[in-house]
Amino acid sequence: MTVHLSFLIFAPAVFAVLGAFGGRIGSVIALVGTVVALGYAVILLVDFDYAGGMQYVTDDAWIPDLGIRYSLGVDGLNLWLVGLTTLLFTASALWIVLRAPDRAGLFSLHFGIAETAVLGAFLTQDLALFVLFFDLMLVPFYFLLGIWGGPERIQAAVKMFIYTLVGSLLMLAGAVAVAVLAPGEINFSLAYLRDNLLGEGTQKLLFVAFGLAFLIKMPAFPLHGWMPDAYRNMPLPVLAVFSGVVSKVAAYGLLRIALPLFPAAADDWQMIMLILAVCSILYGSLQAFTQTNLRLILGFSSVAQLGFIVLGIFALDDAARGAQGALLQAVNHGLVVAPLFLIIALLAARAGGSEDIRDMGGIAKHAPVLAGLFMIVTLATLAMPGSANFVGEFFILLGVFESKLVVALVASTGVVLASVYALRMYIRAMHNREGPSVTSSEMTLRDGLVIVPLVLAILAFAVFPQRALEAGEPAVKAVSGAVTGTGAGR
Amino acid sequence: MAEVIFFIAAIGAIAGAVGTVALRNPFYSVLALVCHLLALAALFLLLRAEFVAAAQVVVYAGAVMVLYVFVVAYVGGSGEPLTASTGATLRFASLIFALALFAELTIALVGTSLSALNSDGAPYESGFGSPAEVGELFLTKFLLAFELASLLLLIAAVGAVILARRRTGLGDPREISVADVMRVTASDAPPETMLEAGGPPHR
Amino acid sequence: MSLTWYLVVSALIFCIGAGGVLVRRNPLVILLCIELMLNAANLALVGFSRMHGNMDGQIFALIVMVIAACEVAIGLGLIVALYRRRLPIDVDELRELQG
Amino acid sequence: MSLETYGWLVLAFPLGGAILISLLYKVLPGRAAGVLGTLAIALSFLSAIGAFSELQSLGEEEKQVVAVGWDYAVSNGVDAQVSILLDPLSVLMMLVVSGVSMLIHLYSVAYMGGDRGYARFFAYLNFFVFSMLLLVEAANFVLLIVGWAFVGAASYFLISFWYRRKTATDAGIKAFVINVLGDVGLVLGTFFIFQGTGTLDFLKTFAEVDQVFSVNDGDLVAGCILLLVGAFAKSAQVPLHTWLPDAMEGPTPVSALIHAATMVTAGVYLIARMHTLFEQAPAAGDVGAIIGCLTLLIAATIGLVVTDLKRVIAYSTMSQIGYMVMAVSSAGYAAGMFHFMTHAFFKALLFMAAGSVIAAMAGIQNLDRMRGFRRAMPFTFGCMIVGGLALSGIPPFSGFFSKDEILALLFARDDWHIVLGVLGYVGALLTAIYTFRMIFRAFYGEPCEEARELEHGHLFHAEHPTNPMTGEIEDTDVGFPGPEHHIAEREFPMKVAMGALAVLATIGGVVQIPGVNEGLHHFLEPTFADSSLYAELEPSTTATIIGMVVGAGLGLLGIFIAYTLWVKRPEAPARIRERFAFAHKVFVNKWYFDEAIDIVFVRPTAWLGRFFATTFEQVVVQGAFVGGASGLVGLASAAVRRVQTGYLRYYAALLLMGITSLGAYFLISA
Repeated sequence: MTVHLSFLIFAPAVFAVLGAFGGRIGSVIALVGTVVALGYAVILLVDFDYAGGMQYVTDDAWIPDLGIRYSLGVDGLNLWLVGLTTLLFTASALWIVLRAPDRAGLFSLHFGIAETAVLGAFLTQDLALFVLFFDLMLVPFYFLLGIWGGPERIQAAVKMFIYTLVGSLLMLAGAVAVAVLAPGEINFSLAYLRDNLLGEGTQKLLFVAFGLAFLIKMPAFPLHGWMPDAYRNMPLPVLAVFSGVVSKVAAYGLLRIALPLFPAAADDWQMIMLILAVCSILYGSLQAFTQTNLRLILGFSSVAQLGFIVLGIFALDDAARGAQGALLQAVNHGLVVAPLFLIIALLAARAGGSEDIRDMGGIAKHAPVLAGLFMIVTLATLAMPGSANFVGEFFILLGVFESKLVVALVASTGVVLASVYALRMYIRAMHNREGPSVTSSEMTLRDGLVIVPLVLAILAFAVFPQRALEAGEPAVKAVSGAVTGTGAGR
Repeated sequence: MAEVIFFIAAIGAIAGAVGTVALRNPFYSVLALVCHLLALAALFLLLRAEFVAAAQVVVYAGAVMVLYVFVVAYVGGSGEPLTASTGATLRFASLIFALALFAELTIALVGTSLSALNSDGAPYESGFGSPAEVGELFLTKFLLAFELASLLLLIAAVGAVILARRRTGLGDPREISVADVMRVTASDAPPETMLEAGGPPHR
Repeated sequence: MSLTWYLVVSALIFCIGAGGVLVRRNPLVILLCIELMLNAANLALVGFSRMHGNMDGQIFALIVMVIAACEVAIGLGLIVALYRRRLPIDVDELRELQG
Repeated sequence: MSLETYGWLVLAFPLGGAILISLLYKVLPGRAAGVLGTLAIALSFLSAIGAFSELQSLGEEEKQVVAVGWDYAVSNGVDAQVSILLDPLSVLMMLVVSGVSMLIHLYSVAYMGGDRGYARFFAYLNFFVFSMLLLVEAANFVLLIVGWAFVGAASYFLISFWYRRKTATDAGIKAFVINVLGDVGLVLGTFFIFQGTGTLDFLKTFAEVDQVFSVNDGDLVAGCILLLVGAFAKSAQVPLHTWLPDAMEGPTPVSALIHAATMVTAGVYLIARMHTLFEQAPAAGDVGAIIGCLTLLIAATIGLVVTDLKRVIAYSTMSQIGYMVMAVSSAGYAAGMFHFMTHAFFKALLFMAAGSVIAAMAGIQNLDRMRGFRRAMPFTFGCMIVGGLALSGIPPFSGFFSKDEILALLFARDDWHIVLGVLGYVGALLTAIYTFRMIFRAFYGEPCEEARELEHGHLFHAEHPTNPMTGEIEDTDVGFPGPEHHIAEREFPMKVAMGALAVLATIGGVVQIPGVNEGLHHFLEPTFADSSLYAELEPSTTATIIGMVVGAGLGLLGIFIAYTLWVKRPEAPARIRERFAFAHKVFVNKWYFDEAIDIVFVRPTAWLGRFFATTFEQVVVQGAFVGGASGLVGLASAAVRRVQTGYLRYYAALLLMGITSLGAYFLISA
């Protein structure tokens, strides 16, 4: 059976365009688009041959003169990320339907395009196409932030746009350089580039271009400067998918592009990337328990979590456990952070509109269900053993432990710090005496429709992460093996 | 004979062109351009482009230039003020670059492999450049271009009328600048902040 | 009579026109200079047509004339509109696009 | 049913109970949630008995059964399955855990009645029992860590149960963070061992250890010490013990169940379970033994001066766990597990009795306020005495046998462990003193106001319920102990639970009486079959008898001292306090552990966080990086903007220049 992946990619955008003309029910139409994509992704997850490699391949000529092909495919690297993307976008789209923003049709249009861009970036197997989708991602989020954002939306949007665009341009230049410099005809196909590597000196330079682009997008310390403003101002349902998925594209990019195309460089840069990752973990964690704005706590915790992911990717241990954990953790973090951002919306609604934990407290009083769901998600965030996040971190740390012992020991303090900031956030919001303007009330069915399924997904994943690991194993072994193979040969 | 006519016509064309650019009064400039166009028509004739030459005289030198004359008369053909806001540097640079371009083109024409041009052209065929030939081409090979051209003329005519029409209903013709246009869209600006998209939570 | 001569004349007229566009500030005269440049191109086109014995060039020249006519119509319309709005008839005064 | 089925059922009932109660919290009437929760644990206990009988029917060699549920994370050479290990050790733990939990649930049905969070309490409690059972049944490191963290989370939930109290939430986060520290230690320790053996499964690991690692191999010792970090954090051994006294913020049944009987002994279980590793890395075992000994002394000294009723018992718990850790780290596995079992009985009993007293005091826990409850609460007093005697190691109570077994084994090691043994006896004396100090102060003397009121048949109620730690007036709406109090004398379920435990605390020693009955030792033998020390480490009969006599004598001496100081000559303690002012100050301030941790870890971290947030973020991240990027873009755009003059002719000129230059380029290149 071949599923034409273009349908999966473009369904959200097509429905969103329809929705833009749909007036009042525009967001509902857009929701249908995301549901279609979700259904498709579920079929993919079930139908995927867990033993096989690249599947459901679409490979058409697009711009033959430049060696750019319209090439899509699913393998162990992107399978679960696609599932995550469609799930989070569906949840957020539902949230938008239930709490329609002004000009919902237009909002949904951008939202649908964003999903298309993200899915495209995940599924493409052509470097030029990846760059295209990667940059396309920025556009809808720019408008969503700039039009529907908080008080400082314009400044935040411009900052985000410029900063991430700098990275994107570096990547664009890098991509062109890779395709041109690779032996043979100009060709952007990832498979081709994997087999026709560049010389080591060139690899090192181009790796920097790609690495910077991905680290900015994640964001990783110290390139996260755009994050606080953007996170403070982005509408929460958008932020849920932005933090949940977009940062994963960057992590995925490292696995899909940076490592396989520049194995020698990755081996060279390993230690630097590991140090950056550890700095991200420590810095993000420390910031997260200093900040008082819930969005920023989560934002910096994301910096720390993505630090773990980078750590895993560059563990480069023989059994590829680090990369395996990173891949799993990418899915986990997305699954966890999205409901958290939605919960922030609920908390703010109960704390007189403030998103500052100093104004909160005691919200659990009349809201046991909300408190329970929030607790589950919080515990998953701090990677408590028993959650899939723990499995991810276990693999990551194990991988690093085997390749660079000291790094693993330092990084593991991040686990302790995570428990501090996550619980601090929970307690300051939900427990103790009530803040001055807090009115505790239970979450409504409308909120539950979105959050409960996400929490159930977290729980299901916690009990049975095996499926995702199975899919990832051959893929990450190929990726990580390419690098460690080079390292051993030199 | 042809050479003589060529030189006379060419000098006329160049003189007309210089006059167009150099004369202070726009009215004279228009007249110089008419001169130039007529001389050019003569060159076209030498090149056996009878229909083009005829069109040049009738449409260009006739109709279009009359339009110019009318507009100049309407607007008032005053010379431009001497205090140019863009200084002499630009003027000087423009001339230098125009000359440089001419030099380049001449070198290209005379001194390079374009010398293949240096011939008297294809052998003369009867009917070359005649209205019959032109008409046939327009209705067969270039039908699409022909129709599009007509459409373009129509649009231009409508556009010109709209641009130049007298605004009724507005007592005083108001100054409108681009900034005003921008301001119109600005009133349609996005809504204020939405902390959680969808405004207040309990709605 | 070698075609080169025609082309040289064409080039000269083109450059005069181009220089005129840059030097003059009255939009009317600038339009006239653009006419000059278009005519220079026409001359070259007709010359090439003659050289190859192919009528296509002349057709091209005719189409250029049409375009020129359209451009004149719009351009003059703009100038009239400017005049009606009491705006200065000077391209240097119209600089809303300044960065 | 087979052993495996019983093993799974033991887990399933508490989990099912927790889920059921949480889903039905709104519709369960009155005490239904409590009954439901107790029932679930009772069923679990029955399943544990079933597992026990099934295990007994197996041959000696087959008493280690692994049941695999499903693959959890089997990938890239990691073999983490959901699998349970059923052997004598885990079955013993299952029996004690589910049995004691059942009784404490029963106690809570009445004790927590009237609390607004009644259903929540039992959901948490059931979840805790599930986690604890998962911990003891785990057959591989990952599942062990999962259970380990789950009990930590359950402990956090229950410490912060009255979450309207800031003291409770602070204590909760402290406990949780220290426990996470332990989890991390456990994880890293696992890594060290996994790196050598390549498997996470316990039995496979144990089988391979002596081939992979040499004795005192650096990696193995590091791994074992990291495992010990996990054990110390969970079992409140110095220096990771500071959370346990604070954990007394939780409701008293929680203190009885989690912070006395079960969870805090997980560290002991861990060391016993990993005995193969520790015997291959004796250096790590020595660390464990020394830390255990240190803890037992430090905790005992603090216990002498603390005035909070529950905290006295908490420090006593720490001290007793010190004995256990010392025992299992010195290869006295059966002795350690024996003491774990008897301790579970008598310490749970003590906490329950304390809970009853606290209820009678309307929530006040301060010993200075209590006096003379002897006549008002005879049943509670009896239970307290039984528990106290068992704790002090007075024959024939259970604690006597288990404590002396440990000390006898230390002497049997016949090396420097003897020092530990001697210190153990010192600890025993202190134990008796602080235990009976507590009892005498609460139950003897002139009855206080509350006690007198109770004697007249009326239970004291404060006008405003207050937080016993801060005196802050409670919010009675939710998350508060509730306006009602329940004492053992008036509540049948509490009486049953305490009575059963009192009986167990009295006769629990019969399973292992030196020279008479080696039941526990034999029962555990299959688990420790691969231990080189387990079988041969056998104290001689004379040594045992001497030890028992000394132990009993010290216990009685301690009680006598306590009687002298707090009953006969109540003015004496003040004099002693003045005499030893420095020591008293150190003890009252708990040896300054909290302050040291605060200065060494908490403050620098917080300072660093603030520095990052206020300075680093602004200067480097926003200034250098964002400023750099946007500055670059700004400069470039400024340059381009200068070209954008708005003069049409200027643009045209640029166009012309461009064309000319392009023409020039082509001309030159041609």
